[in-house]
Amino acid sequence: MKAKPTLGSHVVLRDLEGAQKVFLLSSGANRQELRMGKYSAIPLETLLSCPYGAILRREADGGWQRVRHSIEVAEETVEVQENNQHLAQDNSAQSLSPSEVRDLKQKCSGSEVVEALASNSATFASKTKFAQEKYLKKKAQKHVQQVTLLRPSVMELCETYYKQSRNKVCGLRYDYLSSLLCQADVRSGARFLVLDCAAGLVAGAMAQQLAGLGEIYRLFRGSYPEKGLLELDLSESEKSCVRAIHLEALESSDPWSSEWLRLPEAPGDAEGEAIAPGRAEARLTRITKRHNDFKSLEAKAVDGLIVVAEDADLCAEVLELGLPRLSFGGRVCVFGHHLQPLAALQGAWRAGNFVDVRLTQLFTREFQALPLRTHPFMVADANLCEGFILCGSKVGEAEPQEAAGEDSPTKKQRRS
Amino acid sequence: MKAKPTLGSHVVLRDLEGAQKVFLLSSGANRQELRMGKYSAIPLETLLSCPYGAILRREADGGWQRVRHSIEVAEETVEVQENNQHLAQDNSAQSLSPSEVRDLKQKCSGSEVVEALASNSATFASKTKFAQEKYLKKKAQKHVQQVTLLRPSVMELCETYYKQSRNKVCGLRYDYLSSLLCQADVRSGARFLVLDCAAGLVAGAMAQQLAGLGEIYRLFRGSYPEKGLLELDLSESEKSCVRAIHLEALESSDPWSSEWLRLPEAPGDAEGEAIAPGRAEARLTRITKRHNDFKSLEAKAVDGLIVVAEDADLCAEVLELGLPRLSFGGRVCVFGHHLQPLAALQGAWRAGNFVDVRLTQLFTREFQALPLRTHPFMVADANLCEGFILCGSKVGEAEPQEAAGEDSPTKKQRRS
Amino acid sequence: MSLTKHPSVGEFLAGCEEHVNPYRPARLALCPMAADAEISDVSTSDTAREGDFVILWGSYTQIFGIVLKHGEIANNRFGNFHHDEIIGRHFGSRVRSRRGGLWLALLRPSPEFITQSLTHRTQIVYHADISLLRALLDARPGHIICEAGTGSGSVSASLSRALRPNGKLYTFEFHEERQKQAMADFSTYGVLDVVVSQHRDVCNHGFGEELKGQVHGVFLDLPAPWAAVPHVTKCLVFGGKVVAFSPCVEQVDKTATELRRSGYFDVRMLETLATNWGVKRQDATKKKRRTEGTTGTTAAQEAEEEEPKDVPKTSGTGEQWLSYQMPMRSHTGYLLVATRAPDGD
Amino acid sequence: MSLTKHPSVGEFLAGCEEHVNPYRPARLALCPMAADAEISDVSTSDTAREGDFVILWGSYTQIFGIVLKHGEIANNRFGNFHHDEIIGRHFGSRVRSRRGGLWLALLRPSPEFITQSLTHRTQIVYHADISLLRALLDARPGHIICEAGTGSGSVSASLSRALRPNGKLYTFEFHEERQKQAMADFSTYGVLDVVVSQHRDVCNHGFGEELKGQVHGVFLDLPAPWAAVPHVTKCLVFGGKVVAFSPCVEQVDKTATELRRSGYFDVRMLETLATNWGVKRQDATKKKRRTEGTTGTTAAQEAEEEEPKDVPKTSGTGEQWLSYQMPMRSHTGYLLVATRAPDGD
Repeated sequence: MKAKPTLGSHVVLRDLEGAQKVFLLSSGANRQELRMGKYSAIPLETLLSCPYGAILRREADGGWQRVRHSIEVAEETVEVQENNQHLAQDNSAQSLSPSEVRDLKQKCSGSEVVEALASNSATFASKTKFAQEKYLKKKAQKHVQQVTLLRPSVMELCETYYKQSRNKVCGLRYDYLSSLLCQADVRSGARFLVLDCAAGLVAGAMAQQLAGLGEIYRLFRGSYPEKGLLELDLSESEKSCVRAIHLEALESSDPWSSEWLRLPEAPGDAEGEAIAPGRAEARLTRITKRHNDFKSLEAKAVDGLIVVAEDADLCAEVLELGLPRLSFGGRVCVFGHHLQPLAALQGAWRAGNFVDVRLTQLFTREFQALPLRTHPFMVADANLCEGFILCGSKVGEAEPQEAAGEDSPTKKQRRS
Repeated sequence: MKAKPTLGSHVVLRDLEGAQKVFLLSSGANRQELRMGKYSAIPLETLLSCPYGAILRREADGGWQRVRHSIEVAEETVEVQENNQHLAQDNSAQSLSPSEVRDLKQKCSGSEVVEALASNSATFASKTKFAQEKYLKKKAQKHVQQVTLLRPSVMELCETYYKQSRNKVCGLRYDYLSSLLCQADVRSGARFLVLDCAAGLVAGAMAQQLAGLGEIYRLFRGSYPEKGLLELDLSESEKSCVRAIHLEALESSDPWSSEWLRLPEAPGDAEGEAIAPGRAEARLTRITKRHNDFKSLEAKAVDGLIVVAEDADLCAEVLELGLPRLSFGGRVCVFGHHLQPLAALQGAWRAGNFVDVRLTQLFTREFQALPLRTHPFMVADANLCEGFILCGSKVGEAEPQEAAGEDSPTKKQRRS
Repeated sequence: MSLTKHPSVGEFLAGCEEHVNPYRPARLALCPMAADAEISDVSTSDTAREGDFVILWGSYTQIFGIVLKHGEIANNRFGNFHHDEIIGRHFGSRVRSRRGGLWLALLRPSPEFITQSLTHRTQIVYHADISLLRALLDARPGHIICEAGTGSGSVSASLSRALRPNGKLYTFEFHEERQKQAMADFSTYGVLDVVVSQHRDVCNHGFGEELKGQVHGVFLDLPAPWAAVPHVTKCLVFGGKVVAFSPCVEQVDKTATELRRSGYFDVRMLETLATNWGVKRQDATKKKRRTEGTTGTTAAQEAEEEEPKDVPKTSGTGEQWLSYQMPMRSHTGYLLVATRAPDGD
Repeated sequence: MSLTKHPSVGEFLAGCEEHVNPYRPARLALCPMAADAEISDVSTSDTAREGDFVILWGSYTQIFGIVLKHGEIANNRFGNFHHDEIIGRHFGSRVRSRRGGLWLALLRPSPEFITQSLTHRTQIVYHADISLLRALLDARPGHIICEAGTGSGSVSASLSRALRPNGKLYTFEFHEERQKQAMADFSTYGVLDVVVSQHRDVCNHGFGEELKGQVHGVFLDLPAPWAAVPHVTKCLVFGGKVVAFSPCVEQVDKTATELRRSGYFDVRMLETLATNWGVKRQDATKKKRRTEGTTGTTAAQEAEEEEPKDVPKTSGTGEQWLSYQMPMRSHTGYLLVATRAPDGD
């Protein structure tokens, strides 16, 4: 576990309002400006000098400086009864004019601006400590530019993507993602088939768990989103487990003649003439890898099948192709947003060749855990339990067989 | 609001384990023994001398005595770290033998037995106050006979029935029942159509809200459960709002010739000969009331339609008959346990003549609110949000009409 | 005030409140129990009349409460709606803006709709909590209930519905501006026959001598409900219930302890959340995959998308519908309920 | 011990634990990082072998973990199952009792199934919490995680799966009997290549000098997690995460305060609950009411009730299924997570 981000790796930055964004730390051609929202850009060198978890704050001179974590929370031993009887608009209590504030912002650091605002507020001193804390936090969000460096872990990336756009990860929240991995018993040394429409984060999280041992056959049609796979900073060994498989090859009665697997024709061909020898070779390497990947998939049943897709059609198609390739005793896990199709699968599986069929929702809430103020966060439009996970274990009898010794694991036959 | 139960009224008794039961306080022929589980029977006079909320405890002499509420809860200012490092089975710590305990129970009151057990426990004194409280509570449940008198309110009856058997009230928990009444805007002066398979508790709760003004047409086929209606101790005026309507009459193309509404034939009839004149008269009165009730229903659309039924068939039938009788602007509320049929209705209503169509679950949890030990109750098989409420407001255009003055409310036409 | 149909002693007194010392001892009169009177206001009339407070429903989040006045126009994102074209219409009608196109549904102002029309106000109490506290308080006609504080009036509107006829809701608000606003709203809603609104800090000044031992239930929505407990005990009948609504666990803890010390029993803490389901039609392209015949259903589907029938088919199955869980409120507050011990305890 | 396939330094040390002073300073050795070794145990083999710990699945509540031994018989409510008839079968097989009739499914011992087979033990941590804490701790191969206390070993089993290969779980239990039981279980599960189990009170004696600054994540399931925080700080790497599981709000409050004081940031409190859905076929009598043709569907239905096809139709729609919410656990505990501030803070 690296303590610091390094050149070529990724980092998640979070601003004071909780917005998160992933950055590639690169000095090369694909250099990305390290800029959160309206903040000024952070110099790459400054960031590279800080460990994960560090806080960088923009100072009055425009530079970014590392600051220490402070104890964030007001504590009061005597409970103060908050009294909003004499509510007044905050603005009337502020003796600094907007133009004075603007001037301050030019000359001072953000935290100095916040201090000035507090000391020029007629009501600040009379507020309870809790209310003062709330006030300072609100003002800091407006005037202070500050980021926290976060490690690009599965959890952090999942939250980042989810916050940016739920669609990016098919609405797959971190708790659902983690539950999927556990339900499918994703483990080092095993073989998995996955449809991952959640930015490649599912396949990436699986690759981390496999740690170079086992296979992940990632199905796709059309797009092959890799954001999650890339931004997790996987090692080469971790990455090597993930193999792309075009659905076309699986569904075809003659996979070897499918577009995706077809070998490039001889260079002398009419169409192939324009292709440079180098490109042709690259193409050959690519197709050869596809051949190997496809052969390796078809050689043996998989231990788990995971499906995360918004498109119900695609989901059904993958199940149709994937379930016959699932080993007996293997797990299948499907994430979706609509109850009826999953309930129908649930019913059919229970009546059919599956046991331990479960359709589950996760109801996960985050709390404000502050002294004397503990309660679940109050959000009007929370997606507390929006998705469903359907999982089960496949049972059934393989072809008749001799009693198998310890060293000759039974070769299972896929049904097709 | 009566302070005490009276002869002829009902009371809910709750024992120390939380079991609840409803009793009719009667000295007459329908006299019911006031006995909770394995407790000895409580004399009627003792019970009648106590206000609701009182506690009765069985004393050593076998008699029942009112005891005061005690402050139930241990409080500790210094948090004690519970330590289960040296767990031991409770029995080994108890120096009283089972036969000694049996003897004690013969001679002493239950609370004396509990005291003896605590003082003869080798570990009791060394327990934390929290643990002592837990110990005493557990022993009291076993050895003390004690009941609390509760008022037969809608809430109390609903919890009582639900605890006894969820089926009794169609799994309608108190929060769902209350939500139904609010969603349907059940109010004094309005007219409602209801299918209540929840022991008559829905109709009873509605009658309490109407307080003698307005009508509740309670549909039925076959059984007409009245437990809830009776045990709420409704006043005559409250009861008078509830009118039974046989579904047969509603669905018939010629209701007046339906079995339920058919007038008794002349006494000279072949079949009628055996009927005593008194019985015939009673029957005539009964049928006449039915006529009036049915006419009154058909005279004007209803303001609300509430359906609580386990049987999806019956539910669908009532909606088919009830929705045309629902006034424009009227509310319909359906409680059910299965999502798919309600979702189908929801879709159809939204696409059709309804607005504000909502399908809701209520996630209601009860907490242990004890100092330093606050958490939701831990139940392995909790029915936290098991049912669904579907509701909506009917919209549409009535027949063309003159501009209506304040004193001539438009007569709405039912569609049939 | 001209909109109110049932002026009462309580209303009269409440109407005076704006002009008197907010912290003088209360001069509330208990309302005499009226003989069973016919209720004939907007809650039971068939048509919307001049002066009525009515609801125009546009969508789940666009719900407007307006008072109908000849010559006036309601403007909202759906267009301009002339009151004159609404007055006289029966409830349930679709009313259209002059520019045509969009329609709003004309509905009766149920407490539910009133709550929903107030969603722009901060910190209102919502349906799940309101319906639950109505049950916990056993709110019903003839009962007397106290509420502190009034807040947006969302709970008051619902309780007033539950207490009518012959019941009374005394509601107290310590923030003066907010009490005035609530008072005006109650007048608009036409609930002043049931609701008495006062500007008062009950934690310091109690519920008033007149209510001593008269109240069947008390609802507390205050930052420090524990501070009101001694005053609650003064006004609550033996065996009556008190319900406190608090967002934080620690507030509940403290109030629970105070209630137990003050001789209350059955102290229970609850949390309720409403989860809402959305539904959408499975689109035709998806359905092609199904092996069962699709032609019949698609036709039925298309028919449903045309001018909807008056009475939707109630016997439909889940076939063509997809349900999904909608975003919800993650927390509103905890409800704490307790019963005052009976006389003699 | 004979069942274990991968004895390791940790296992050796842990095995000694039973005979030494429970509170002596720890002598744990950090495991050397093994080169990428092929994993070939029950988690990846195709068939059940003599000595394997396997799962027999009977129903949602009847899940049995057994160690296969020639000549032995597993007795349960479904009948008597001879190990000799199980050994050599591939996973996913239906194994039948001698008396015939009922079958159990032979499955691999995933951590999930291990947890479910432990439901008779009190206070075990369940799936939703386990999977969440795995994510919060970023448990993955190569990482070192500490757990206190071990309890039923339900969490340990899942963490060991997540850490394999090359990772290590140090798990501590202060109740001696329970630690012995857990130790035996870990041996049975065959996870002693990853798990080191010790009898120790970490609140008083810490996690041991050997782990100082070496641990990537700590999971606390203790009555007073706040008391362990200073010890956590000693062993946790900068930027590492600590997760505490507590049933009561007050425990979380106190731990959160302690963590903030001790220089942890991103202190977050979570609760997760799993809600399960049941499904049943809409019975034929109900379906008669539907206007759509019923004959075709009923035939399809009946077909499905016969010998089930190998691969169920995945394209079915919700038509004939009724979903209902099943009873659920109303509360397990709160998860509190915090990150240790980085070096220099």
